[in-house]
Amino acid sequence: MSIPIKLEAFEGPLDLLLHLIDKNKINIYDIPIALITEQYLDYIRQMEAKNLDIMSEFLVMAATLVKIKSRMLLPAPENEEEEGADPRQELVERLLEYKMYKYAAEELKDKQQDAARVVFRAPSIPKEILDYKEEVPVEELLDGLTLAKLYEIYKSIVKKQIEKIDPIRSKFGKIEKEEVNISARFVEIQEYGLVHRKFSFRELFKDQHSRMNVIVSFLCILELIKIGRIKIEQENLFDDINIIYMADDIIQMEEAGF
Amino acid sequence: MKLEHLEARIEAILFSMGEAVELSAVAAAIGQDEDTTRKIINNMADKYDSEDRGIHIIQLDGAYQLCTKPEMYDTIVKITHIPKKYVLTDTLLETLSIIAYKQPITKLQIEAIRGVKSDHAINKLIEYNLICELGRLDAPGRPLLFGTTEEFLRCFGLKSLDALPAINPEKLADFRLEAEEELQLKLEI
Amino acid sequence: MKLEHLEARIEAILFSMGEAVELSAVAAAIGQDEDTTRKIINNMADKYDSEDRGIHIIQLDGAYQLCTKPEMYDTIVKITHIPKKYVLTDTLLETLSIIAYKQPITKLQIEAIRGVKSDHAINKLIEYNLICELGRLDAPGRPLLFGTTEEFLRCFGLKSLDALPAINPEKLADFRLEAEEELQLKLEI
Repeated sequence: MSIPIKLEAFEGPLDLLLHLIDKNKINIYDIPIALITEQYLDYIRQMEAKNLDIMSEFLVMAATLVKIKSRMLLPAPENEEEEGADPRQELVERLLEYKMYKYAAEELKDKQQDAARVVFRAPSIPKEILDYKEEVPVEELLDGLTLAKLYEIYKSIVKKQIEKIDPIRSKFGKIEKEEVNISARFVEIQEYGLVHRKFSFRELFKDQHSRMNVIVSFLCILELIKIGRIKIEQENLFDDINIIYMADDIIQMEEAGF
Repeated sequence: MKLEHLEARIEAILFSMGEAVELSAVAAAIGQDEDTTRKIINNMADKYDSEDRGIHIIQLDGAYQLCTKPEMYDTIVKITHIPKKYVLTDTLLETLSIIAYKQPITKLQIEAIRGVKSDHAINKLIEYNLICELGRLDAPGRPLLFGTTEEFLRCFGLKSLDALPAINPEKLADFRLEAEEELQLKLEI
Repeated sequence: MKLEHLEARIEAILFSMGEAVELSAVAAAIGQDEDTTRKIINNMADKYDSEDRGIHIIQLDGAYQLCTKPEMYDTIVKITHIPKKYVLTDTLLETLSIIAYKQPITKLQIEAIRGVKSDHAINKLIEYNLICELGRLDAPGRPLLFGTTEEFLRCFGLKSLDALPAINPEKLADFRLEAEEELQLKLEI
């Protein structure tokens, strides 16, 4: 079956549920969960999943309905002592509360329409009277406040602050953002090459081995190969890759067109 | 001081202030105690009710304000353009009614009742000066507490929060009846 | 239409317009000719002269305006200058106590302790002359440092900040240790 009303017309999942209950002319206390769930899911299917936030709220309600439905299908434990553990109870409570405020909102709407028919006027106090500014009497402000009291307040804040510290997360190390400068690295590698002429790829990371640095260095090497300033060789599979620097000078990244 | 003079002063005060004035402020300005002042204002209110007056005194949570009588609306519209009061959408009204009846209340509590995120509605209501922050709840995260403003009372023609429309007692009775019937049914099973 | 109703309408018009309203505009709004309208307004003006009224109608170049009577001036001055009762809110007290015991302190440090933005509280405390700026911290952004004022000390009868009750002595010892270690580190470098 289809429901010929646009979904945006509903304030939320509870609103839709109320509409379905109303439409089926059923007692809120006796919701036929199976029927309502079906209609509800039908509705969600028609929904254009444009807004995930809104969609998820409706889905949570659908999941709740399905959960209640499945709980009602299960045989009740035989030795159940507390009677009336109706799985619908919580939902009914929520619906009733929501219905109450929806109803109050309608009442307020009428009130507002009536109240909108009166006109107020802006203040007309002469400027010179308004401009007069009174000094704030500090004594009065601190009236009744003692240092002991102020100290109590301070202590309670400090205590709250200590309690607020997450015992697990506070032990995590700091996450630092690292800055890798490609153009600087481009020049650095050449400088190293000019001095050492032949060196292994590994050597480049003697003291810097962050992932970002390796990636940037690797990119620089590729570029230097491409423009013919270095060549590489590897004698056996899995051996170190050796880099041979062939140029006699250093060029900047911009000159290399990198 | 003659009673008439005191009345004149109060009229001048309410007229020039424009906004709602606390009883205590009026009392201090006319040099009378609050009880006397309240009586004088009530007496004035009766006079304003006379049919040759177009304005009257309204009461807002213990403060007083002058405004035109509702039946003057059509006349005033003829001479001036009355700025259209914002129309509150159903979303805003729903959120506002929850705040009005349950204040002070946190955003999370509002959302629990409505079943949907309510940031936008709350921000709009604050923008319209219908609700305001009332402080913070002493709970983890120290969430903000919201409540209604004087402007709310004015916009909805309420003297105080006690004047909020009672949630229809008949409806509530119906609900209860239904619930009882339901219970009976259960017992029969 | 009864005369009283017309008077009520004119009062509502003058009240809501605030400024002076042309006779012709008033006449049109109440659906009467100008002569009749003028007569009604003159009649109203007499009523406003009664001593229980604080406002009256003034005539300006064929236009009419409602305003307070001149003798009400003193009353209006009084209502706007009623000494307010100044009290420190919990937020202000909390912020003040942190500043008193941890001064000199930056806004960021205060906010770190309180867990919420504190601009408003700090500004209010400055306005009340309870705290003041003590200079800037030699750190990135050179944030302002806040401390209590002499006025604050005077009010509590304190000779100097040394007289502030000690923060938990153990904690203080810890702080001192940390500070010393830091100094050592600096010297080693």
